[in-house]
Amino acid sequence: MKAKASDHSAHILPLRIYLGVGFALFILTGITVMISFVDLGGWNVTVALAVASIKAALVVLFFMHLLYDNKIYLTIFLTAIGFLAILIIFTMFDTMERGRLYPEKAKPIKPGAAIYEREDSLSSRSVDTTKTDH
Amino acid sequence: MSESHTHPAHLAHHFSDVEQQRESAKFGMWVFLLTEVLLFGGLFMAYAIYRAWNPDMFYNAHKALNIYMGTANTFVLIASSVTMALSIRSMQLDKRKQTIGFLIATLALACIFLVIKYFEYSHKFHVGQLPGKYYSYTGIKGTNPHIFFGIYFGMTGLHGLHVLAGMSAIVWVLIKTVKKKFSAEYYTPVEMVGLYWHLVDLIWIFLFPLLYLIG
Amino acid sequence: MSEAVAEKNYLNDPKGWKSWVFTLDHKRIGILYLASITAAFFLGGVFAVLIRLELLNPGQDLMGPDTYNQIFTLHGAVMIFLFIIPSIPAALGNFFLPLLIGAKDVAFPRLNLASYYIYVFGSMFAVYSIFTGAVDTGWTFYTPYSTETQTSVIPMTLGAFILGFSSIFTGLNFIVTIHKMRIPGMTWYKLPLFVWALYATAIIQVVATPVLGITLLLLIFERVFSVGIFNPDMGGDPVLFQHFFWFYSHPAVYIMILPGMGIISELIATFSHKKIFGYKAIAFSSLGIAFISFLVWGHHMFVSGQSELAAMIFSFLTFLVGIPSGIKVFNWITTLYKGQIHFDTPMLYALSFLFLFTIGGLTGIFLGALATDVHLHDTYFVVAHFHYVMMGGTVMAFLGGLHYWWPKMFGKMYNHFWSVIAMILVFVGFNVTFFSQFILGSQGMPRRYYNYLDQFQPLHAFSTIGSWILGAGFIIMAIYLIHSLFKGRKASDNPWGGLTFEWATGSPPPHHNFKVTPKMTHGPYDYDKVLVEQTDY
Amino acid sequence: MDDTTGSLFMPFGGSTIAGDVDTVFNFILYTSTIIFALVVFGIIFFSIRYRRRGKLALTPDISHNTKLEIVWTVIPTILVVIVFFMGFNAYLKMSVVPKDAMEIKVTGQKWFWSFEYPEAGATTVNELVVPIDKPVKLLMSSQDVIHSFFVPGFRIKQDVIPNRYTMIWFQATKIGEYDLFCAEYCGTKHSEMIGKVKVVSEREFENWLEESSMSGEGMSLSDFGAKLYISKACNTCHSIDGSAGNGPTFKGIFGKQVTFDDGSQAMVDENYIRKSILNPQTNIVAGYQNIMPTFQGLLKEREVDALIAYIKTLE
Ligand code: HEA
Ligand code: HEA
Ligand code: HEC
Ligand code: CUA
Ligand SMILES: [Cu+2]
Repeated sequence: MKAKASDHSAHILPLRIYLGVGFALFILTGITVMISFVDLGGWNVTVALAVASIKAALVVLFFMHLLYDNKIYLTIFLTAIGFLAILIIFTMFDTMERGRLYPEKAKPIKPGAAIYEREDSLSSRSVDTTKTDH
Repeated sequence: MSESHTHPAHLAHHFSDVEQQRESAKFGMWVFLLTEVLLFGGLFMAYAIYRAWNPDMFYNAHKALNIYMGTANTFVLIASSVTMALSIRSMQLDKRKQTIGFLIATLALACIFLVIKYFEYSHKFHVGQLPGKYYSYTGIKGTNPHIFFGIYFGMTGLHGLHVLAGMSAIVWVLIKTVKKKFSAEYYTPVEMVGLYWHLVDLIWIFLFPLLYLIG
Repeated sequence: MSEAVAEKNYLNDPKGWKSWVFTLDHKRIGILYLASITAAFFLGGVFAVLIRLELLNPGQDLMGPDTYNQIFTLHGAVMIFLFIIPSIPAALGNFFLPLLIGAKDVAFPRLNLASYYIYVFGSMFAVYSIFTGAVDTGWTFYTPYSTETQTSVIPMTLGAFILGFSSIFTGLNFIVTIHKMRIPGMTWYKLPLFVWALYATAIIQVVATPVLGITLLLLIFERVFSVGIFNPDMGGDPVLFQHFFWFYSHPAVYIMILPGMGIISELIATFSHKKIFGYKAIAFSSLGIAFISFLVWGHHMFVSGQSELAAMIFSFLTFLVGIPSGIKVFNWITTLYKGQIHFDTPMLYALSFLFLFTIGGLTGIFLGALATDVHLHDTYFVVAHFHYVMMGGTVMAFLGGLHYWWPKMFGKMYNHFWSVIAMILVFVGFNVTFFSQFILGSQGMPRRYYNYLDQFQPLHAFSTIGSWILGAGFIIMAIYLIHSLFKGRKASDNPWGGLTFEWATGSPPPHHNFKVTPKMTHGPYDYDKVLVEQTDY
Repeated sequence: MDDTTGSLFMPFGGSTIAGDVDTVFNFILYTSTIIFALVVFGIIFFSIRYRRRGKLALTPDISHNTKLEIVWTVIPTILVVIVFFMGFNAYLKMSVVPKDAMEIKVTGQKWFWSFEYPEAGATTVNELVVPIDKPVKLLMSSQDVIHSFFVPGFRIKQDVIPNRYTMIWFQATKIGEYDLFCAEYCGTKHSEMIGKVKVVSEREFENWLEESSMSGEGMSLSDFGAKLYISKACNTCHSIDGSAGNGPTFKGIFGKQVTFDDGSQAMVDENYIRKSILNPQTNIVAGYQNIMPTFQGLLKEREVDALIAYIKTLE
């Protein structure tokens, strides 16, 4: 009875895996911070997200044991990611495409918020923040 | 309550064996983590959309965040994830003392995380980099930087609350461990808290580059 | 077994109010939910009657415009968040899911009780908001109106936020229960279809509800800090809120209907005493509907100013939901073929479900088509559509399930004659109330109107009269059901001759559900192999 | 396509798009009716034919029928694809504005519509006057919350959003008056945010435009003010008979003291009225809410003068 009731026929990972993964996460964090100081044009985002995804995968697969556990848990996790992707992508079908027929529909009429127009806050303001300056 | 004389004490009456109980708990926990991902998902969506609309403002505003503190916190949180994982491993090996040590280490790291966060927040409060109508900082160029800070405080604030919740959960399993409620036979709650803690780490792994590195 | 022992059941064992308040028994929690949602339904129903009364004539009759706006908001919010979302899953599902799969309880009884108290707590916020000036935003909380209005939006959104957790926990519990607690031998294809439906529902509950949670948090955040994500004055985009809101609230309409469809599958099979036609098709169409429901939310926003591309995609995907729904309807009808149909009250509700849901669903097609939705959006056509699916669909299924399982839950029969009368009144009253609204709406009568132009008066009056017939039906129902509780004839264990496990135990079931653990000797719908005599009538 | 006479469901349709919309509507209506009839027939027929007679017996094992199932999957699929394309086509027609369309600016605010004819410089409130057979493009935005511009007779509807432009167009085909509704819930007087669309002949339109852009020349100032009191919708909130509305009555206010919600007081004179019209939010009369819209930019100098003159006459 005792043996069967035991909680973990699931296996125990060796110490070096945990330490190794931790070390890898440290290194990856270091790398991603360093890269962020280099201007890669549009690629900064991609690189940062790619590194973050690798880190996330490490955490999920090893710390959270998904690599070894029943694959149903992995399915649940991927389901979450999948629906999140639907949420963001389908919303962007709207927000990124509003100006397709008529560009005036894409932008706010007044881009700046009302707070920047109140006299009290304007007087204390050294930089004009209501305009994009690039 | 039930006819379960042969069953271990931690087995609830409606389960037929320990394995079923443990798997149910784990299954439930993963479904719960799914809901957490989607809860944060809404904020990620707000981030994605406003960033796509105002890339320059996001770029300018993210420079106001302290990248060193952010990096430090990332290291702290990863380290806490390692100690959390190790505490479970020790439990599996029936080394209760070690588990207690690792849990305390995890708590300590979580405290460090919050202290660093506190310094970041208080600096932002001080210079007026606040969400929405309380925003009064003037040094950032671009359209509506207050939205960036709204999202920043929304995301890190909700994450911070999760850290607090995770810490309470850790304290709870710590007490139970000290009271010898767990053993290599039964440590499901520790494992569940571990999963939760890793998720909190996981979310930070994305928050960090999005907010601090690329803005 | 002696008589005295056989009399013990979950209702009287254990005794005392504490044993109810702290109960972990899924059956008792189901009953607590049942009482609460019934109260919520009557509260929402009283608001509905007030709405209809005000709309009897144009101009002011009963209340001023602000009161009216609060009343329809409360009607919508109470009906949706307090009644229909928890209705079937949390009340009937809680009671019967473990019984149907032969389990002693749900996987997490404590979480189950917690979810009930979270429901109560959330409802208190909602009710509190009524006393602090109510809300007047409509149940949809559209920004920027909801960030500006002076009414108590925050208590109400907090209430809905908390209620969301209740729903998440119920869903989570059910998923794990269905995966892990089935008795040996009950494979996925031997699950009763109600269980499949609850499973699909639970998936939507856990995936969609957290997004509602964050939406409401952001709304509160916006109201308190003016963050600027939704508020145009702060540089935000109010339309974005609608994406957030409908990402939950569209799938939510399938949280409402799928369990109802599950009940219908049970009713049709039992009362035509025939194997359900297309078992797998019905089971998988539930999952199909659940999945597609996440891809269509933009059909509530065709005239909101969203991009034409999004409108096109959302419209196309919307139609796809019609196909699995149709598959279900056709399968149910085919099940009747060569059956031995018996028209007990639950079956009458099931047949009216088929009738009304088909109308409601098909009018959804008008709304899913872009050009027609531009005209019909935010008119009474939409109001009629969603009452046909929610009231004509879900509520009919709920009433069917209630009458089907009533003898099991309480061990008593209700009066057959009055139950048929009430059913007829509800059916007729419902159609009178809401069919007229299709015409009103397509003629151009906008919704959420306190006052209207004279040309709409006859149809509005007609609709109001319908609501009285409806109300009469519900009053009769309340009377004979309460009467049955106290004076009802004792019900047998299996009054309808059903084959699923809940009929294999006592009426009402004992505390641990089954006296002997049931065994899979036949499938849930094997009416071609097993004959159980119907004992009632 | 062209206008339609309407049906049990649809009202009379007086725009070029109405016919397209009604075609889609009727197509869905007829096919749905057929499907619904089949469903009901099936229910009733089986219910009668297979009602339980005599003793309960085993029933046949009919678990599925692949051919049948394919039929009822494929036919609805084909139907919905057709409906999608019909609906989408007509929608595109509504969304793509013809090049030669006349532009009118529409502003929605609590709780009235104002229309601006940029070329002529004319403005109206709650009454949109358009020529027949000419495409009209509406460029719309809101001052406060979301409203929705809805003309059932034209089958058009479009939300009007604060700080954003949305647009819609139509071409009227029949002279007459059409109801205009606000279809997006916007608060207390949502149901009163209604107006008229007047379709007139080309010539009448020209005349009307000229008359309304000349700022009441040839009228006395106070007569002109009386006209503006109606046409600028002051009457939706201010009465002239002393009764209370959303705003204080105009009757006899001139020369009186008013008290503001912060306790301060002022004398109602020309300047005060001018300020109240152009910047109503600076002082809020005690007992009222800050809901009066600003008319800055909506009224010309002479129009403000006319309103002042008119209010003066209301003893
Ligand atoms: C129980 C709730 C429920 C259900 C099940 C549905 C089901 C459907 N709904 Fe409904 N809906 C609501 C509740 C529901 N709805 C609510 C509450 C609102 C308004 C919210 C608000 O604004 O306040 C709304 C609003 C709403 C809109 C937005 C209208 C607007 O505001 O402009 C649309 C648009 O596409 C829509 C479409 C549909 C469709 C296509 C289905 C489909 O799932 C229907 C599928 C069923 C069938 C089609 C019938 C059976 C099929 C056959 C018999 C086969 C033959 C079929 C074909 C050939 C197609 N609904
Ligand atoms: C589960 C959901 C549900 C249910 C069951 C109902 C049930 C009813 N609804 Fe509701 N309704 C909504 C959900 C629902 N509604 C939603 C979401 C909205 C949109 C809100 C918004 O715009 O934000 C809405 C809006 C809505 C409107 C439009 C308001 C407007 O836009 O201005 C109307 C108008 O007729 C209406 C009427 C009714 C009626 C007559 C019933 C009847 O079926 C009610 C029947 C019940 C009873 C009658 C109660 C039981 C009997 C008694 C309490 C005894 C006393 C009665 C008498 C003496 C007669 N509803
Ligand atoms: C939506 C409602 C609304 C409309 C439309 C409106 N007003 Fe007002 N008005 C108010 C309210 C409310 C007040 C009192 C609060 C305040 O002072 O702002 C007010 C105050 C005033 C006052 C000051 C009255 C006093 O007793 O001190 C004047 C003058 C006035 N309005 C003129 C006008 C004119 C002229 C128009 C039309 C061109 C107009 N209003 C349209 C709501 C409205
Ligand atoms: Cu404006 Cu409704
Ligand atoms: Cu929908």
